[in-house]
Amino acid sequence: MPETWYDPSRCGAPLVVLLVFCFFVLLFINLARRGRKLFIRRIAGIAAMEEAVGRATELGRKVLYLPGGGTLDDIQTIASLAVLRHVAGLTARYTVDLDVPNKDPLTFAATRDTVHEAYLQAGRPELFHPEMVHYVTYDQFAFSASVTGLMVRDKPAAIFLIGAFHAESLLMAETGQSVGAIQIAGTAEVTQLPFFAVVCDFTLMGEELFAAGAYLSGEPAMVGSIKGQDFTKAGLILYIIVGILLEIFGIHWFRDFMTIQ
Amino acid sequence: MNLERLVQVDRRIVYLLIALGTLIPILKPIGFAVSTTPPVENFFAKVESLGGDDAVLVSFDYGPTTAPECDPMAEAVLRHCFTRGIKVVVVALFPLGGVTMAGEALEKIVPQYPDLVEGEDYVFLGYKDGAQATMKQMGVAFSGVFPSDQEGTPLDELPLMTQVLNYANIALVVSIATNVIGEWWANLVNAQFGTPVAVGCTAVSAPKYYAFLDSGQMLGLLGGLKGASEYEQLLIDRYPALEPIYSKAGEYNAMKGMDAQTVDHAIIMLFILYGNGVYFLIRRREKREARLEQ
Amino acid sequence: MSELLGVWLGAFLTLCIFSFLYKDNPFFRFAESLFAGVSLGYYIGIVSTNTLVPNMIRPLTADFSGNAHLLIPLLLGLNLYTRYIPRIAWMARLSLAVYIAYYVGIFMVQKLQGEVVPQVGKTILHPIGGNFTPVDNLIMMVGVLSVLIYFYFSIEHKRAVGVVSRVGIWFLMLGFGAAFGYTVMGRISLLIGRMNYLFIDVVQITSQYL
Amino acid sequence: MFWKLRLPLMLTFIVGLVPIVTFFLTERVWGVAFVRDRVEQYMVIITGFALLLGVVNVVQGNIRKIERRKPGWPFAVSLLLGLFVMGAFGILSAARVGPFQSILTAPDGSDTPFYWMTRHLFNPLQAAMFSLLAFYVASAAFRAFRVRNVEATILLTAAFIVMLGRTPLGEYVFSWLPNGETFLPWVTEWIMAVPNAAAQRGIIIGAALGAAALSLRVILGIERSYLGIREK
Repeated sequence: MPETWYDPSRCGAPLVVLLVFCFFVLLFINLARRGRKLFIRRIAGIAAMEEAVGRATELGRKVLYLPGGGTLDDIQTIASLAVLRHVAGLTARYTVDLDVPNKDPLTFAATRDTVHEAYLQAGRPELFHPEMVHYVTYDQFAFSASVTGLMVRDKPAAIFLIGAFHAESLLMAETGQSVGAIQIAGTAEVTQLPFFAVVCDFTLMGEELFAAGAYLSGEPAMVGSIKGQDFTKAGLILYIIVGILLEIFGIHWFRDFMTIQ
Repeated sequence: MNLERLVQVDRRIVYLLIALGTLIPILKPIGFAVSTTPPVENFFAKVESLGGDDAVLVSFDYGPTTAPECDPMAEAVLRHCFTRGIKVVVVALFPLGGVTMAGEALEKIVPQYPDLVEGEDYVFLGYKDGAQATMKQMGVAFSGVFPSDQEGTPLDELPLMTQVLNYANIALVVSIATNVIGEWWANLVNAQFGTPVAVGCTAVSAPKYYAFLDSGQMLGLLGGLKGASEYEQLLIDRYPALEPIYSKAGEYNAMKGMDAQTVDHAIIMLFILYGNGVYFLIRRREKREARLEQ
Repeated sequence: MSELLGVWLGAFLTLCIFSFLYKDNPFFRFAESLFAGVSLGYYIGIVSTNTLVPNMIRPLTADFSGNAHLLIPLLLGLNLYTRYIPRIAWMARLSLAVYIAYYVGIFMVQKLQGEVVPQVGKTILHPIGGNFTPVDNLIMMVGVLSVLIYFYFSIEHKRAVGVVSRVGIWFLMLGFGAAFGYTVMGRISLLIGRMNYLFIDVVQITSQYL
Repeated sequence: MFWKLRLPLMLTFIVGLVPIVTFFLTERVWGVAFVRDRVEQYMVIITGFALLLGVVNVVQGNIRKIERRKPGWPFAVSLLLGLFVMGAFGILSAARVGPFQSILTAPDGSDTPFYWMTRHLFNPLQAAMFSLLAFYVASAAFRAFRVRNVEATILLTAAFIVMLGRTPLGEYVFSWLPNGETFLPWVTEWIMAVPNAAAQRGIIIGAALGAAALSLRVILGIERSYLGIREK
């Protein structure tokens, strides 16, 4: 049995960061709901999404949306669902065909509901058909084989690779490039970002992926949460700078507080 | 001349060159000179300092997916030990095929040393789940984790294992690892039991392992094919009798793999240079045309 | 004999996959569809052997009352299938909600404790010092801070912020380029492995049977 | 409205708070041990059930393809064949029927049918697909690494140095300098350990904050795309 009812190694810096973070996020959500205008700069990859769907309409080819190779317990997959909702809304409005192959079965359940709802909300429920969202297989490379096969046969005009990707990232992105699709990628996997950045037309990197859904929704509460996150980041930047200055004078408090034993 | 056409090389030409650049060096070795680096030299020197009274624990902590990088390391270390008459205890802690890798390596190396007696000169204890817990238990007694060897012979019937009871009787732990298991040997076994640890790992995970090398928790490191080829080179230089094994056709080793790596890297870099050369010409022509229009 | 057959089967399928590099063709399509089917079957085997049987079925059949709490995941799991019954299809959402909420909660604290705190702590260094050159720490700080500012959403990338975020992009590009170059070696090793399989292993195993 | 909207959102809020609160507590507090030992196990079982959702969809989709003789329908046959044979072997192995004693080797060391299929079909296909990356990494590098602007040049230069520094070629290039053989490998390690690590750290801190913000939105019920729930 541990000695205390709380875990001392976790109640230091992690708890403080959590509380500060929650404070800022809740504060700005509140401000936004009360009608305060909050500025968020334009993010290139997000702005390009409509353009990509528009191009698919012109060419009369489909839009392929890959919610990543992660499972539903990966937060990147949840971020991807928020983006999918927007993309499905666009394909409904532009009446262009959408295809969403899935690797994780739980994600499959969620993507189907998400797409269906987006079509309902866009007022085009008749355009939704369940085969748009289908399951392939749970294996990373079998999934890549099927998806790359799909790409060369269907030649989609726009490909979205949004979510958690692993080694398969380049297999898909390079094949997508070879069929001439506009590719918009988004992931927080640091090891795969280089491949997306090199091959795809636009890449939402790390934080941008998580903010994308909120940004696209335009809902005040969502935008407020991005603002709160930004303020926490500003606080951390300040913390680092002060910490470094103190280091120069041989004072290690700031560093030690953020060092987990 | 149409420069744009020159830069749009069919990607299948790139593919073909890469395929040939990989295949030809494996079948017909080129033999680029290999220069050795301190992490590998220290590893080699440690094994070189051991002899017939010492026992080395070789742990197979990788699976088939990284075999091209890891197999040569395991084989070179086993050859080195057997050549010097060092006793070897083989275990596998990697769940996805570690035991297969160990079995195949022994099947390949042991026949090259006809005097070896299983149970006296080497033992193969097999695979055990739960890497960290297993490592700790082996520090108490091997028999606690592995009551018998891979073939089911109880440990007390194996002469070698009556002398090697736990890490106290092990002169060196060698882990050939694909991910975190190699780290645990360093920060758990070396830290808690003081047993010297040397690791061979894939190129992708090498940067992570350098930290353990710096902190002294590992005495040596083989990073990817390059590290493996260095070890092979040191082995051949010290024991020229092994040279025929390494130059034999139809057998894979790290030096051949490294030849393929070097050729493929060169192909990619030449393509990059070529692409940029043509791109530069296009840019120059565009600038000239722009000037003429003014 | 089954080994010989197996190795040749594996070699044939490998070539089917490689044929995709030339162009899409029926051989690749065959391998691809077989792969999709077999892999799904593989996970049926893995999930039932490693998860459902040992974690649920065996405990429940061996000692039902002692393991009755396992009915919770059993019901949540079965509840996923209510989606096929239109009248109560909404119930499936409850299982998804529980599943996602639990992991989202875990993520929130793990990200802050496991990533933000230690990474910030490691960045607070004396500017002079490093393992390679005396300015490593300084470069590290400039890199981390400029990348953080590049991702800052509340300010346009103009003037001073524009300059700093430009430096951030340079760091990102340097990192991406290096990581790309670094990975090449590992990827070529995979191809070496396949070439070995096709041209060395297959030949050796075949010759054992001749 | 309550059943379809409020209830899932309330559940999300309550369940989402559980791991956050228990994270800071020890097993002395009632319920913490239960959460740590059991809930994770429950989640794994739920994913186990979910696989069948996918299987049902694949079977339906492919049978439809065969019935309607859609283009490429023979490949749907090979897919289903692979799925049924391997899936049946898998279920029989879980139940330990006859020769299907395990998903690995039988007690005598020979392959069980499931393992034979794994070794000779599944593994070679996986490895072949994975190794295609060697080709793609080359073609992507050739096409994308151009000196277009400052950013692209930095990208290219870093990649080029690292590629050179990882092979014996890198040692030859500077071998005319004293200790020149180690120069490029040293530069490579430096790029990986300093600027690359700095970039990664920046991305990680930012992404972690972004992920935490998204988590909070989900717990508060602001973000609900994943449930396919219409906004009010």
